Amino acid sequence: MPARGAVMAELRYLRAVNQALDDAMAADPSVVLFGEDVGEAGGSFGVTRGLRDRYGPGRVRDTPISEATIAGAAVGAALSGLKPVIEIMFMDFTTLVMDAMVNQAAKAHFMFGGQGSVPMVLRTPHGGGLGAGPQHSQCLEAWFAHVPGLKVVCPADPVSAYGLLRAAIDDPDPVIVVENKALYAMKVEAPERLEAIPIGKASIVRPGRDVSIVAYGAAVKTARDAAERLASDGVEAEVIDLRSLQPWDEAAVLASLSGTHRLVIVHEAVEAFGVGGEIAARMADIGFDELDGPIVRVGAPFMPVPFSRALESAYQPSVERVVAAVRRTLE
Amino acid sequence: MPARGAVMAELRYLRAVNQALDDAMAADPSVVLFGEDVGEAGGSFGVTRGLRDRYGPGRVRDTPISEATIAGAAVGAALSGLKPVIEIMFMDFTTLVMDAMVNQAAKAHFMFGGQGSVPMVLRTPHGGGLGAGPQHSQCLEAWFAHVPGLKVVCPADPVSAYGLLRAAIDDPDPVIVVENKALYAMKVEAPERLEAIPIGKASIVRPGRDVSIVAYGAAVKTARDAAERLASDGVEAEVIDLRSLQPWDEAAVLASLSGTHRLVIVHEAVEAFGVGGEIAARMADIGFDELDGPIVRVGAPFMPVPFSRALESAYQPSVERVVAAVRRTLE
Amino acid sequence: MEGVATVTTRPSGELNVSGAPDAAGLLDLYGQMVLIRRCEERLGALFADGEVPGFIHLSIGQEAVSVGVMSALRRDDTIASTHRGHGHAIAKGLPLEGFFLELLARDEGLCRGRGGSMHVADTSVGMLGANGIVGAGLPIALGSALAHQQLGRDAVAVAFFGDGALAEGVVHECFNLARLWNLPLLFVCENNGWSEFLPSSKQIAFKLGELSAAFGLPHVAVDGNDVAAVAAAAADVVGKVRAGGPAVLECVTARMRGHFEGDAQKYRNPDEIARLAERDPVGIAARQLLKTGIDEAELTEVAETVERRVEAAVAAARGGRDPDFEAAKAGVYARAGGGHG
Amino acid sequence: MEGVATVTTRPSGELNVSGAPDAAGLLDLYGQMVLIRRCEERLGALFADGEVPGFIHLSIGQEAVSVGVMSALRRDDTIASTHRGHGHAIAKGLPLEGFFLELLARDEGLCRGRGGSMHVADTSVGMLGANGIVGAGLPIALGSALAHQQLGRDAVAVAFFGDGALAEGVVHECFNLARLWNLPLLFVCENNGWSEFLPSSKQIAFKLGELSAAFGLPHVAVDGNDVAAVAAAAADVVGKVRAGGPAVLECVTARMRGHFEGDAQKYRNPDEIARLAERDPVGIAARQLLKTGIDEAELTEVAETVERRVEAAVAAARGGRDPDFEAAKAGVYARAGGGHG
Ligand SMILES: Cc1ncc(C[n+]2csc(CCOP(=O)(O)OP(=O)(O)O)c2C)c(N)n1
Ligand SMILES: Cc1ncc(C[n+]2csc(CCOP(=O)(O)OP(=O)(O)O)c2C)c(N)n1
Ligand SMILES: [Mg+2]
Ligand SMILES: [Mg+2]
Repeated sequence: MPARGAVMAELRYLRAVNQALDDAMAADPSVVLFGEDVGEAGGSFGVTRGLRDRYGPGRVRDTPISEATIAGAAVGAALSGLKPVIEIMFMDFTTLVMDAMVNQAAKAHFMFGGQGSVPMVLRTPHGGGLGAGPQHSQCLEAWFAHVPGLKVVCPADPVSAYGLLRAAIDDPDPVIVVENKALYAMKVEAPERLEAIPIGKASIVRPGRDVSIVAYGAAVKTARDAAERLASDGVEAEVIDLRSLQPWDEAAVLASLSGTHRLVIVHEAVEAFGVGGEIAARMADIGFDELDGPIVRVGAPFMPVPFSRALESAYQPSVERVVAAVRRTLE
Repeated sequence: MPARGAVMAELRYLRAVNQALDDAMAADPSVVLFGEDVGEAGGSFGVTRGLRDRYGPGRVRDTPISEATIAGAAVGAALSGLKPVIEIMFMDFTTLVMDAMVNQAAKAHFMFGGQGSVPMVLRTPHGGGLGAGPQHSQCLEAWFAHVPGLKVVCPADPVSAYGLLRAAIDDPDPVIVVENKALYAMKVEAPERLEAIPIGKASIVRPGRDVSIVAYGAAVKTARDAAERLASDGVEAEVIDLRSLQPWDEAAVLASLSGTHRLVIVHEAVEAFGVGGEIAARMADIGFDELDGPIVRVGAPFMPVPFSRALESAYQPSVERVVAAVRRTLE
Repeated sequence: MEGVATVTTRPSGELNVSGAPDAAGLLDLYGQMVLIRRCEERLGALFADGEVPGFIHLSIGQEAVSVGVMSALRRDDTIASTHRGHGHAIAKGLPLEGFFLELLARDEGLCRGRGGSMHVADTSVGMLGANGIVGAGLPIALGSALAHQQLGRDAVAVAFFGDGALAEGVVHECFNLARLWNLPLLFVCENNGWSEFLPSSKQIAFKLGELSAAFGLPHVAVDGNDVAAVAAAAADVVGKVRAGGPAVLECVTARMRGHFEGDAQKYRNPDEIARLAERDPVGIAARQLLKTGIDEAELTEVAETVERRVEAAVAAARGGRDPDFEAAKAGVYARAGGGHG
Repeated sequence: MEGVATVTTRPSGELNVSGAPDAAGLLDLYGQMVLIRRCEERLGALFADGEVPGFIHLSIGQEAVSVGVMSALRRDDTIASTHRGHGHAIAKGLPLEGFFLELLARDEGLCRGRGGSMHVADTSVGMLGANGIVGAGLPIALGSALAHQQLGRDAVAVAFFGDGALAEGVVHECFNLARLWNLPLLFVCENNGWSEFLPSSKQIAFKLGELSAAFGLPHVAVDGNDVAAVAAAAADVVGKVRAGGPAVLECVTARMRGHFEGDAQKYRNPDEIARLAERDPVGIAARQLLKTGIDEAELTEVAETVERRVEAAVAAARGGRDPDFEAAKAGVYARAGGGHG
């Protein structure tokens, strides 16, 4: 599907999400959006700007502050012929939609024995760096990745933001699209055309032979920066952007590990019981024979996201910590 | 604190939980219970039987079906001088208390800069084996273990059920006590006295030199049975009951691994992104030099808990699967 | 309160409700109630014998609600049900064999043995599932109503729930949103007086009629044990919902069995249990039919037909296969891909 | 509806409410409002200058609610607040320096720089926290009321929330449970007409008075921009709550600023914004005071005193330390132990 935005000189993450919604709505009248302030106001972060004017108040609906019902209604709507895309304003508020997503959306196709499916998308931004504090910064994607029946993607750049969202909307199953508040302003040179990106496929964003760094979301940039820093010391890191967390691209990680024999995993979420745990565990099993050093994870420490800038910057995974992790596994 | 039940000949899991509540309430008037049908009916599984009669309708309260408020009220009560112990009837329904537990209970002590704390306990049974189907069987403890500020324990036997619950009630922080429906009927010979068991300490339930099997909850029995089977083939497995999942006893697991150099992890929860992922990941880092074989996990496959007995018994981790996992890491 | 009506029907036993079905119609409704009753009695026995795994919540005593409401619905209307959903499922037209096959956890079951009693569904007749989570059906029905509205279908959605469910916040969220968006959504409360082991009066501090009024939702209360009354009220209110937006139908009924099978009901006053037979909706409808001139023989024939259908379904269910594990595992997603871990 | 009262006060500008504070009392309330106003104006400026991290929601225009309600509370009464909680915090008696230190993310702050604007708390004065989750304060206040009741204290708990929060199901759950358990809990709705960028009338299909009545909760509505009226109503209703159970106090007020600082309010009618000054609660109280014979000079003195206090607090806050990361990390649990991973 050709992108309207093909003539843009640059592409911002926020605009890419907006474009994906726009293109999906233009292509398929069953795509509808609803959420708090997504309509008249165009979204708290401005992601849905212009869509209500373009597609009308029936297809782009402002809801009251009723997250549980927003998500549950998406399940019912998806079972009844719509493709709802809902916005949960901050990922921290997904605490209020767990029943709808986990007990209903994730299970309907399976527990109804294959009858129907739930083609809904839940978009929500995670991540810190804005001083938003403990209830407006959390990265909770590991919860959803643990739930059979859900799919989870986490775009690290504008092109993925477009492509993964298009794929998510096209998908017959419920997909959580985890955006990142701090990335909304990120811009890249716009590609010729924007296309859907298959769910479940990672992308090697930098080739390298000495160590594999697996990352997703905002941590991809941290990993790339660390790789640059390491390169100046002669260490060539391969950086993999996972893009999808459930399913995740086990084959790509294993292939990279088979070339480098060292593995570092980076994400913004809390390290303990986070997404990196699964990747490490899997590689410590199926990739064990390839490993020449410990698998080192770099994630947030085991504490709530603190408010103060000083605390929050120490809290977030840094280039220094990634470099140190690589050095440790190379020792 | 001496147990009232010191004269019992045998101790059932369910009765041990009841006894722990009873003893805690007798010892401390600020301990209160509330939840759905915990009062007059004595709990859906009978755990709270007799307590309302003993401690009165003020301290043991029946609530309406309002899980979010039950948990949120526990936070407020805990901040105001009570030690509430709430029951969420099935762990699947904790989907409805995530905001209260994650955004409020877990963070209050930290985000208020150390003022006050939230000495509440959330008791809830997880686990399958009863044909209860996809919404009444889930093991969601990995979610809670990922949240800084929460503690999580999961007793595998009556003595732990008593001891961990007493410790949880005594603890100044919010603790999730994950019981197991299928274990409620389990009985052991009653010990001389029942005592609190420290949170964060594992227990070696069977010593061995060839492989470490780390398990928790109902999987401890599976692991023990597998160890017996392996022993008849000359393989001596050390079985570790984690008891606490957050914090978990990293030192004990590492010490065991340093003796056996092989690690298998077993739990009833879904394997992907489950508790075992964290343990494996951690050992693939700090225990890497000790490892002589892949870390193998045995958990539920990536599917909702199915209703049919045939499906559910294939779904649950079995002795055979644990034995096969051990053989694989010994290869 | 603008747009709010409260209708209460006469005490049961008289067939005098305006818009009520005629004798032939009533006989049909009666037959459906007998069918549900017999299915559930049979399930109770199969459960006691260990042939039905898990746990089951029977709707015995509440059949008039399912049958009466569903008599006002079309096939393309959708419903979201509860943990006590057998009656809704059967009345909405689920194939009986597929139903029993499911309850006996067979591969040929409606949900291929993956769901069971609390998850019976048949999307082809608009039955969007029983539900193991109290209150969770309401947003699903609301979303379905939204789809009807948005796609320009003149179908309605119906959310069934119990009186105990009124304590769940999501119910109130749905009342609000249904009103705001003027959705073709009927809320049907089966008020059986109980929420598990406690009278719901100890759990719910308000009257549904007053709550509905506050939300600006028309509220109709009906004797939920009088199928003719339920059918008449449903016909009226469903028509209004189809034309003009959400409403609440409160069916005052009685749970004749325990909360689940195996529940000894020690918490329940024996007098109350003894008096339940008087309110039995099947008996009430039978008496109404006899008064219209239908004779005992016809009722017996209904019972015999039902008996044959149910036994055939049970036999078929017993002959079903166990589901295959690998196939189940492959059926988590409509479109799989990648390694899910 | 038994036990339900609806009180509406006279239009603002007249000091004539029964039980209202006398002139000295009003001057005190006025001083507190000026203090909150000045603190928030100062915070707005500090925020614009990048000295306050994160985002802040000012309660400018709503000070009369905080001050009026808190004038009826004791130190041992507890409150749970919202994202728009500065006024509640200051009126409940938080130390001003600790407050500013927190907003500027200092280690000496009330929450040691871990929480910030949306999490300001001071358990020593019964302020159980602002809250970043809409509606989440209500169950916390309910639990606190439960503790008061169960421990035999005659304290009350107060839950503050906005009109937009009425869409959250948990609010309705709390109404129900407060009524059932007859808790000493006052629900205070700050009805400012907005929920972020939409009028709350587009989100809430009901009137709070009618909803309260359905729950059997006494409901008092008051002009929330008239501090004397709020104080009088609060004194009355808090007394009743302390003696006899839950109630709802609805304060009709106005948000004079954007939803958060930096919000350009393009969605808001310029006329509405222009007219806000007329309803300014500080101005209203000033006019009332002048009528009682208090002269301008006294008001100026109040302003000057406040100015000095606020500037001192700001200066102190600017002098604070950044919190230490390792100390913060060690402060996740009241009792740590084991390796948390
Ligand atoms: C969220 C949730 N909480 C609790 C339960 C356990 N539960 C199942 S049925 C029930 C009582 C429901 O009462 P009501 O809504 O009146 O339905 P009835 O059983 O009377 O048909 C409860 C508490 C549940 N299934 N889901
Ligand atoms: C659960 C949740 N959903 C959404 C938000 C985002 N949010 C913050 S304030 C607000 C509007 C609240 O309106 P109201 O309750 O009237 O309070 P007001 O801002 O007017 O003081 C919203 C939607 C949130 N913080 N928490
Ligand atoms: Mg009921
Ligand atoms: Mg508001």
